[in-house]
Amino acid sequence: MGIITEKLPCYIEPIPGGSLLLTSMDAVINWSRANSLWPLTFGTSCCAIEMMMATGAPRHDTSRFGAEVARPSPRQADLLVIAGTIVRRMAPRLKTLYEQMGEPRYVMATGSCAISGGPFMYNSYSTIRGADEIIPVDVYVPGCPPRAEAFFYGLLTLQKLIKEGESVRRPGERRKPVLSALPPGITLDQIRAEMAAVLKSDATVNVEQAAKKLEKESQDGQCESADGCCCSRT
Amino acid sequence: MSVHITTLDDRVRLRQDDSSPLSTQEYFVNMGPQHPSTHGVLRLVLKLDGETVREVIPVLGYIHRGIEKMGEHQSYRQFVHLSDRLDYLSALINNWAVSMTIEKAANIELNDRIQVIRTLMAELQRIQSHQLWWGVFGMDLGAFTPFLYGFRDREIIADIFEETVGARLTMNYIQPGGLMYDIHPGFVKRVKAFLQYFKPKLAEYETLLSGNVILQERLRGVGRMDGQTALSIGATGPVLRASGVPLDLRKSEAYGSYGKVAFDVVIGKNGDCWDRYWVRLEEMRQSMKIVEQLIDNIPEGKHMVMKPAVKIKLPEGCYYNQVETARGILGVYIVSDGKESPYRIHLRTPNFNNLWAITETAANWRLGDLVAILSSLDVVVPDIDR
Amino acid sequence: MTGITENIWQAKTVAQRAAEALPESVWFALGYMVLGVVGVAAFIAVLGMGLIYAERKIAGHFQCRLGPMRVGWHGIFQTVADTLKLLLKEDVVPAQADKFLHILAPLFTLLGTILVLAVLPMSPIVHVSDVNIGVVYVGAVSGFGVLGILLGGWSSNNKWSLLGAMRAGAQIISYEISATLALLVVVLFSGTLRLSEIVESQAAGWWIWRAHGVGIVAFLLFFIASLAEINRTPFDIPEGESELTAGFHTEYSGMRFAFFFLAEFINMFIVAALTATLFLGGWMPFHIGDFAGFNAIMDMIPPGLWFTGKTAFLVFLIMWFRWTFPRLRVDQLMRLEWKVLLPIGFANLIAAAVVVLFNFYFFPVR
Amino acid sequence: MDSANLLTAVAAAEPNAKPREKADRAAVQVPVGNLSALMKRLRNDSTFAFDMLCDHTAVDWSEQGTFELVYQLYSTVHGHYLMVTTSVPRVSPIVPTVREFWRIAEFQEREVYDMFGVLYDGHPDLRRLFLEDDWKGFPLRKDYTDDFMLERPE
Repeated sequence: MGIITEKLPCYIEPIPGGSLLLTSMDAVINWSRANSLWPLTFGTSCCAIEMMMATGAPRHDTSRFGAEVARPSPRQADLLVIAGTIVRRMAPRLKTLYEQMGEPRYVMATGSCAISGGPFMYNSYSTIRGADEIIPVDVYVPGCPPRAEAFFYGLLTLQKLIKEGESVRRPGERRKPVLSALPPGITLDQIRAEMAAVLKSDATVNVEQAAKKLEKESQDGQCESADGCCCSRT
Repeated sequence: MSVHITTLDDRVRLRQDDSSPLSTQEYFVNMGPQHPSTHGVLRLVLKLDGETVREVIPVLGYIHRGIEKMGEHQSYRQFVHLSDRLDYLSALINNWAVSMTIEKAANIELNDRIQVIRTLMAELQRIQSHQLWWGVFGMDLGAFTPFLYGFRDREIIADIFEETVGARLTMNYIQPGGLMYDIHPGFVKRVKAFLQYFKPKLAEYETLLSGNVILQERLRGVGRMDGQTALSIGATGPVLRASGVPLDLRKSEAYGSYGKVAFDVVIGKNGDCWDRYWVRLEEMRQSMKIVEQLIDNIPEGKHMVMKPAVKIKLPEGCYYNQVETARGILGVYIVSDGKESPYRIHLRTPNFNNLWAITETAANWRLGDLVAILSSLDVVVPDIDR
Repeated sequence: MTGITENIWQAKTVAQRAAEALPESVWFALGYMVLGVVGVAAFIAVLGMGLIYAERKIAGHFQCRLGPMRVGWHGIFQTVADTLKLLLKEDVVPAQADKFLHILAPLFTLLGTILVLAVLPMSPIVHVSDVNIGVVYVGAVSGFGVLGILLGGWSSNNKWSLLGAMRAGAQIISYEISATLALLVVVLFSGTLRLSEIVESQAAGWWIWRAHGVGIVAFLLFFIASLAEINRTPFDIPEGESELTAGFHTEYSGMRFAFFFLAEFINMFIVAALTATLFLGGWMPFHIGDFAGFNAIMDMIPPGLWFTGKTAFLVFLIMWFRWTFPRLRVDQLMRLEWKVLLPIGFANLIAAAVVVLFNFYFFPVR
Repeated sequence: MDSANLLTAVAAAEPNAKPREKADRAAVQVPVGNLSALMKRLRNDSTFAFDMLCDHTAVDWSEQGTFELVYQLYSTVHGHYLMVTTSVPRVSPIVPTVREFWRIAEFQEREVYDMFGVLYDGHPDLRRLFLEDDWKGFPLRKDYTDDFMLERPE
């Protein structure tokens, strides 16, 4: 019971198949964590509505990914979605919320405000310029507010991150944060087609592959992103 | 002179005056800033006596972003996009309020097409906002399904907006001097399809929630506020109208195209939670009526009467203008010193005033009622804090 | 040895089998006991997961969406992933909490649930222990759960938890009375406290319809009061999410929270199963008096299936309530019990006594 | 009443009230000393019947060294608007509260205190509204500086 915080004894690895055992343990543990991201009901402003559209609305429905069990208590939540602006008065509370969550905990910063302060960056005496000044963030989802599809893209990125992230041997070690921007030039139809294909295929989504494919396509054409925001993925 | 500055700590200090072993003690509880039913980061300090609420002390500022200060450093056009982020559920109407104030100050005449499209958009936004409220209201009372039904129907209006505006939530569509873009060719068809779709759904809303005996028990007579208190607290919109005061700027000022359409101002009788619930549901019907009347007669014309590149400078002076958003009266007060950015810009937001109704209405009700009352006031916290 | 194999398909509980095997070999008796314990444990785990999955799927479809879809075929492994995650999640005990009680509370809640499962007759052959005071036992043991809730709320040192726990305490103790009154009606009808005999007494027809209106009223009373006892919507005020954040389990995380969660769902099953046993004949097929032909056709469906079917229907009904109704307020809840259900319960009990006295059933027992 | 009539009526009721120029609706300017009396009249007199205080805010005229306090009044009975302004010196900004006439003034005045540091005489619960109780300075004053705030690069 409880999270694995200690390194597993090194004598497991020397025994034949020991590392295989550990690797498959990793896979199972990470699989369960990735597929059961219970979000905290927490939203500060506009992005919360789009987040609710993504999690709550029947059209998008995060319950397909097992992430609809929104917990009002931070103790029971795994995923803190920072949806909206964080201001100086809220900052200590956000930190408390994060600290109240039990490990493993993941943080998604959705929207410009949570990433950089967004439209409230300049001349504001109270807006924190990015939630990562307060707590560590795993995935950034840009947009003002990000569409429900972008939120999903972020969720899938996080799932992928978790699946290949922590290992039993090195607990607590995470991959560096990623920006989960939709590739430039992507259209709604493409996303829908990808979602449909993915729904058909299987339970695991190779987000990176899909993104690379789209990137390749978009390199052939022109980069038509309106805000010139080019995405980077690790 | 008796100016005494207090702090929150002073307010929440308990007096231990009774020493009888049988006396009960009142206690303070923090509701929020992270609480599922405060709709964001509102914090209410509750003085409770068992389950009974004795006093509500709202503590604000958890999403105070200093929009008014920022406005002093931005041009008038730039400020429109900040107004989206106040009450993001009536973003278009907020845009309209700011634009209208600027237009009136700068004497910009608009053509009918712009006015009609603005009115249409505002009414669609109002329906969308009430849909969300209805869902969240159900959830606050413990019924989860309305939440999803509300969102399901909200998506369809979001689609209509997206087609024309390009955004789903923060629109920045109504600009000083017109509209950002002309409407999408499929707009009229889409809106008609939506009206067709939504009418039976509204009946479904009624069957799912309104007729439920538990809901009636929870709402009738709860959180009653008479018209005089509502006026004194400065409540507007459905909250005021539920208390029986027929103040609707769409009727009394008849801005936009509201003068040309027939619709009723919905008022309640008792000013309790049920009336606030019912007024909002009925308002959705009225909004649909307005949309129905306008959708077939959108006049021809340009969607922008001034070039978007022109920098706006207002003549020196102060300008105040109000618009009826989904939650009440949004007033924009601009003081101009003749420069490109306002000298002072102040927003009289509907939720700020509506929120304080909780201090008047929630006392001596139960904790569960407090949630119902708060939800029936339909506050959007960033709009309070600005 | 041979006796045991002969007896295997006879209608006997696990406890009886163990008692019978004891003279032959102590190991057989122990084997049966272990079988019973493992059976119940496995049953709880599988049932809990299944119910949670069902709840999420049913909720999804009520709300025009799909529910879990991505983990396994139609999300069938969703709860497996959730369980595994909860097992491995950090287990937080707040610094100011009463640590011992905090840890004890979820165990108590789950214990009360498991103990009831032992006496439920699920079919003539699947029955762990047939206690001769089964009804009293159920009433006594199911009150155990509230102890866990009260302890959990108290020991968390959180005002919201405490409020939730106090609400739960008041609610469960009040509604216990109505539930018991309704239960007594069935005891009067069948003249026994043994659950298996209550089932057998319904061979001529289920109590819900055989005793004219009395049975239906008792059924409704029992169902409503039980719903309140297990804190399901519209009586979910102890954990009323929008009022008390998460109620009594606000400060629980990881596995201990999972225990509360699991207990809630198993309780739902127990209520459904108990209601089915008492009023809908348990595993007893649908019989109409002495219409032998009709009864014979009904007997072709195995009793286990009857039990499962009835229970599943009631579970579905409970879920349906959950996703349709708003929540009652705390004082309305108390009013409903003390001013509405309790008088009806007493009146119904007297009516039941009259029915029994004059043998005033459809197809009276000869 | 239309705005011209309204202004005459206000001038008759309160001789010290001067029309405020450069305003887009009926507006009067009163000295601080007369504010309370005028407001009482406006609230209770049935010819005015201003039952709603729509808005109350302040403007920092730092060059003149004054705060201009702005009250937007609306009457649901007559349907007319009036803007009442008064000026207080920046060094000692003390004004009487109008809370007794409109309940909402309590909170609007708290906001103005929070943002400008205007002190309200007789206010029952004068404390910061949006900012923490220990915040230094009043952010909407024109001379407010803060280490935290970023200026937009040109």
